[in-house]
Amino acid sequence: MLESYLRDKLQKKDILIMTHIVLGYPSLEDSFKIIETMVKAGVDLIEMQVPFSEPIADGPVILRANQQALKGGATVQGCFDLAEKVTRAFDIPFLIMSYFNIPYKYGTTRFVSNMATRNLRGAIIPDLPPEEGQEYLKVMQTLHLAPILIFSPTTPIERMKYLATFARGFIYCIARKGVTGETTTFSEELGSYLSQCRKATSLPLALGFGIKEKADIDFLKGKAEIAVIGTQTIRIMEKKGIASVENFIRSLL
Amino acid sequence: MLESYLRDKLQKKDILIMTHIVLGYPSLEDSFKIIETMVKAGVDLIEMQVPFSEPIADGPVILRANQQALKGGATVQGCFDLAEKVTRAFDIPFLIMSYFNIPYKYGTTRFVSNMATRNLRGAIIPDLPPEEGQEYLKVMQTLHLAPILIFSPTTPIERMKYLATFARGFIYCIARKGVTGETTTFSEELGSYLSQCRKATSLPLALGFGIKEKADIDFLKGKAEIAVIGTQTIRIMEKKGIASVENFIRSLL
Amino acid sequence: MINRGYYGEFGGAFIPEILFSTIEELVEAFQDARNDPTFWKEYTDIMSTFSCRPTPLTFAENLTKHFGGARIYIKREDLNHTGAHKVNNVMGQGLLVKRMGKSRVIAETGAGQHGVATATMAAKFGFRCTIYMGEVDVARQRPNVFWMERLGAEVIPVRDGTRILKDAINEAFRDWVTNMDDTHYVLGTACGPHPFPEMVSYFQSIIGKEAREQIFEREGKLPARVYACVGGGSNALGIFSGFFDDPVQLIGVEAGGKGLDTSRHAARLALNDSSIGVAHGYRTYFLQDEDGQMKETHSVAAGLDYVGVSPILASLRQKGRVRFEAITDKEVLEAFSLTVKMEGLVPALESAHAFAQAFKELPDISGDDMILINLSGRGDKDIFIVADAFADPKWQGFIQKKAEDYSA
Amino acid sequence: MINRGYYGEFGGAFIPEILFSTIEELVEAFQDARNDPTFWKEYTDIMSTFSCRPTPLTFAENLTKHFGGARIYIKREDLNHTGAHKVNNVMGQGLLVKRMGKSRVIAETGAGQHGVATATMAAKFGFRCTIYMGEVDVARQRPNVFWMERLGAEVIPVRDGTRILKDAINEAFRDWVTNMDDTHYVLGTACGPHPFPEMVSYFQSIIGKEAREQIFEREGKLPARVYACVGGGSNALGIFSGFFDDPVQLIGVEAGGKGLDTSRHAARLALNDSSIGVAHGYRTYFLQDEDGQMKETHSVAAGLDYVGVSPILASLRQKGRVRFEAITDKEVLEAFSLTVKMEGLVPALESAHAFAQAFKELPDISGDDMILINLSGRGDKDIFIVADAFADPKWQGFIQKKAEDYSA
Ligand SMILES: Cc1ncc(COP(=O)(O)O)c(C=O)c1O
Ligand SMILES: Cc1ncc(COP(=O)(O)O)c(C=O)c1O
Repeated sequence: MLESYLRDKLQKKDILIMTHIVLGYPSLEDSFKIIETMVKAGVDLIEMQVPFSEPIADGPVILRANQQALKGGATVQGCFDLAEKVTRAFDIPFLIMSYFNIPYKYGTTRFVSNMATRNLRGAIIPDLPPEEGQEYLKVMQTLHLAPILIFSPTTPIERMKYLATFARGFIYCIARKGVTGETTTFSEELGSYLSQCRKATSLPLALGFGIKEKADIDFLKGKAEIAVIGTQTIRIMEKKGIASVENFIRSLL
Repeated sequence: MLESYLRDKLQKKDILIMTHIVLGYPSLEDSFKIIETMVKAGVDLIEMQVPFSEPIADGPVILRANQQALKGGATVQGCFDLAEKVTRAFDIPFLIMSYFNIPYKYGTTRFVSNMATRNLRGAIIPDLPPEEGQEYLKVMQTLHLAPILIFSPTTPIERMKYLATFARGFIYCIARKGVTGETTTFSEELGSYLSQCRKATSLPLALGFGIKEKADIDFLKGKAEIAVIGTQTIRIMEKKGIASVENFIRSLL
Repeated sequence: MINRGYYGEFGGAFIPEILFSTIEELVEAFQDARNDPTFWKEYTDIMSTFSCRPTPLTFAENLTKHFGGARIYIKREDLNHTGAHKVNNVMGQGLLVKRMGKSRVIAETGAGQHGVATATMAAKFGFRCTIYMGEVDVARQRPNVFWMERLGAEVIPVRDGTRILKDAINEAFRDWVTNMDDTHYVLGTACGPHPFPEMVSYFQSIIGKEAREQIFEREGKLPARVYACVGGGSNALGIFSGFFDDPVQLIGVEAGGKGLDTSRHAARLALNDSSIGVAHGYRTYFLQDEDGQMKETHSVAAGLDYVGVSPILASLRQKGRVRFEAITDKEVLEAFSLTVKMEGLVPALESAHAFAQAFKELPDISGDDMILINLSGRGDKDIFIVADAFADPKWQGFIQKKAEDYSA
Repeated sequence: MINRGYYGEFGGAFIPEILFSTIEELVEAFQDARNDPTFWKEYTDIMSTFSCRPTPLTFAENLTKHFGGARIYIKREDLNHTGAHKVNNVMGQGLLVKRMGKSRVIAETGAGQHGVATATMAAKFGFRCTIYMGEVDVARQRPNVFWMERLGAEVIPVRDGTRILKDAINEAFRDWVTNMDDTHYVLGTACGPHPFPEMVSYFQSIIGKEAREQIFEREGKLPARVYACVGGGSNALGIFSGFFDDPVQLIGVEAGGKGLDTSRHAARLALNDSSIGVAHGYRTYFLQDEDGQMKETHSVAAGLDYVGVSPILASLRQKGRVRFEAITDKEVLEAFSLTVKMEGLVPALESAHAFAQAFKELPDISGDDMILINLSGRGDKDIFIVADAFADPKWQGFIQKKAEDYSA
């Protein structure tokens, strides 16, 4: 199970690194290469976004990556095929990230089964509150996959506790209001938000949205178990090429 | 008095010719020349239009002549000066034609006195029904000038009779509905309209609007005493120059 | 023509003899209608089903706070079908046309509002329709021309004279003296020969009737002052007429154009630049030279740049019952912007003159009082003018892109 | 979120967790308002003083004669302030914003009508305002953009995705998840997460309430059929809701675009080209591919080319209570021209879809019956599109001349 994998890892490391990638951006082949680079650089887990035409919670960088991937011909089937390839090739956990319409249209149960078959370990679906996701949560549980739920700074503690009852693997805590890719201030406020999250769940906490450099990650040590690197990798890759992703990630560790 | 002059003339001629001219078009000097030409050609009386910016009853040809005259700097004073010159130079009756704002703004009484001083014999003011023109009619009478009133094909016989009580000199019968310069059909209908006019007044009848050629004038003989040539002279002049006006008028006689 | 339609020394019917019977027929039809107890009901019925009468009265809360004095109420003629008070007049005349059994209507138009209203009325009543419009106005009010044509009207650009409203009036008269048998001339404002000033004011009086009732119901008292812009005078007379017998100041606001010290304005009653004359069928104050030739006028608002003005207003000025003021183009645009931003109302540039004058006077009016402004029409039609006044680069880019597409 | 806003299998609230409290606050504010007996009165008061509610019901006498059958009545939402039914929704939401104590509003807009309405409401209530609008729509609806800016709103062209309405919705959500503390998202139609479909329909139900009463008063019976165009579904739900419990056929008319056999349309409920999906916060029929990616849509009417549709309508289709049809661009322009010429009404191209479908069905409807068409907005805003559709050379000349002036 995902949570025990993370706990194991955390025996050896202060904080784990989860990176994010949009499948098919710039192309499915490149996605494989980027993942390879990331694994080599030492990331602990990777969330792979299946591109969607309406990525409501993503900022401009990831939004455009979604669009480019779709323009380039990325399909759900293509993403599954790639997922299968990477889970075979690399020995870290991979998660799917997507908006609900992708599994819904595919057939939620069929989608989740497919994830299981391909050895994916969990999924993040930012527009699916548990109230709407009963079928999804049920199959995820049956197939021992981790539904990663989200806490935000506006989530009341009662709701955090409620969400935690459905969550498996870890909790994805978003660092601030807004969408992906904007600047986050790593301040005391963030610290107290995380300790609030801690009170609501015994699962490991991942913090995402706006992590850019080592200092950010150092700040998080002791406050969260996982640092999520999203937009920044895409920016680096766009500016300096796929190869440079490795150095960037190493610089964070 | 105008009427007796006309009656005299009519002893010798079947029908008299009245021509029309816009003072100041193309220039006051040219106006003098045109009048000279007309007199030489044998016209019996001339109506001289003092240009106005809003010539509501005139068609496009005379309308533009009004505008050009004003653009060329024609003023009421300039028109009076020219009028004085022509009444001195030529021995036929001259009338003023204008819209009411011209005398009104000048001062109706003062305007009429000025006409008298300059030996003008009457005036045609197409937008001044007798109901509105009491002051004007009174001074005209006092100074023995002829207010020329207008009959139209839509004027009921009672109204013709009413108008005739104010008219002096002759009655200006307009040939048809519409404005100056359009085509008139010289038909039986026109004949019966004129005999209707005849029943309403003992004054000589002038017929205007649309007379273009000798045939029109021949048609009018015995039905009206005066044929009014308006737009057609301006057209001829514009096409072939001032000198050609003489030939045109001679062709009508 | 027993009653020749005089208001003091102003008014009358200075018409070519050929129109005598036509005008008499109209006078009669109007009198008959007026005396017919069902007619006003027929009129208000069509105005409340085809247009949205009674038009609302809006309290301008933000402007009131902004100026910190008298409460500002706005009569919403902009909500009328076709976007201005003009429809009140044309629908009334349309009913008369039906009574007279005529089948064609003609009209002059300046801003294009009256043209659109007439074309609309003609479509509704099934009349043929020709609209005369000065070439200058055609150029600056093309959207209105476009809609008139879609409504089935023939729009004839008038290329003579100064090529604006007054020339369109002349041209309409020329059509009328030709086609009066089947044609009615739908004059657009309270000007022209009798019975037009009286008749147009009669139909527009619906504004004042409603406004007086509405404001009294809302506030239990009457406004201290009522403001309306004055082109020909119809919207002003419409709203003022509700308050003639009341202790209410009435203020007519004319176009000050480029400035009152220039000749580029259209202030006939607010200044002494005009004089009494006779044109377009009636006697009133005109902007004319010493010879009686009409002058060129100017206003950023195409509907206000007429050389004459309603004889009824001329008389009301003489009696001291209505005060007249003038507002410059520049002041108008400021008042326009303020009104749009603060109240979410987009006044026609014509109407914005009334707002500008009211804003000027507010400091002198007691905070216990109310004022009423007539919002005679909406400003959508003025987009090309407003965009130019604000030199909006995005608008210009849009137009240039469109032009390129058309050239391709 | 006890009641999650489901209509059959459609609706729900598929929102990022960060909006949970915001949506809850909105649900509560809406429920409170709805249960407050003074609220509906406050709402109708502002609608009858700021806009002109009740909007009239017009009998289309000429069209009725032309088709020679059922009597045609038209509900005149075009006479609303800002020119469409959109104002009903925004003023209602504006009152809720005041209740919630927020100071900023955002909105998406397609045709620009909802953007203008929201900017107007913001000006009236003193809120800051940002409008998201697809770049394609900015280009084709520039006049509306111009007015939004004059009204003080910031208009942000959305350059991502297909650059039309749906992308503007996404962008508005992105703003909202950032600024929800002081910001309310004024969704423009009966779509999106709960409580928007219910709330927007609630405010728009004023159309149907009035229309039912008016037509009954006029004719003593109810219409046989009611027609409304369907973009997101708000005007349709607004008028339909007045007749849900009556034996009245309800017909929603979608955009058939370039033709139903092409992919260039926006018919989600009239055809089988759509399938159920989840996006923009709710579950409904979307025009999407097998992977669930949203397709490009097309309509000559910018307000109808949305990929989704109200979950309430999706459910009403399933229940068989509302029938859906689609009208092509070409058919729309014909119906538009006919309506303008015969009735003097200028429908928005959106609304003209409803007219076109009604005209098609009239031969099948008994002459003893009546039909009711919702004229959701006026067509002035569509001048650039209509002029192009008719390839009007004078309009093109005018634009080219303007462009030259700008280049000089
Ligand atoms: C909106 C509007 N207001 C006012 C006027 C001025 O006319 P009047 O003075 O007759 O009301 C016009 C004329 O076109 C107009 O369009
Ligand atoms: C005039 C008009 N009608 C209809 C619509 C479609 O929206 P809805 O289906 O929500 O009424 C729009 C949208 O912009 C519109 O502007």
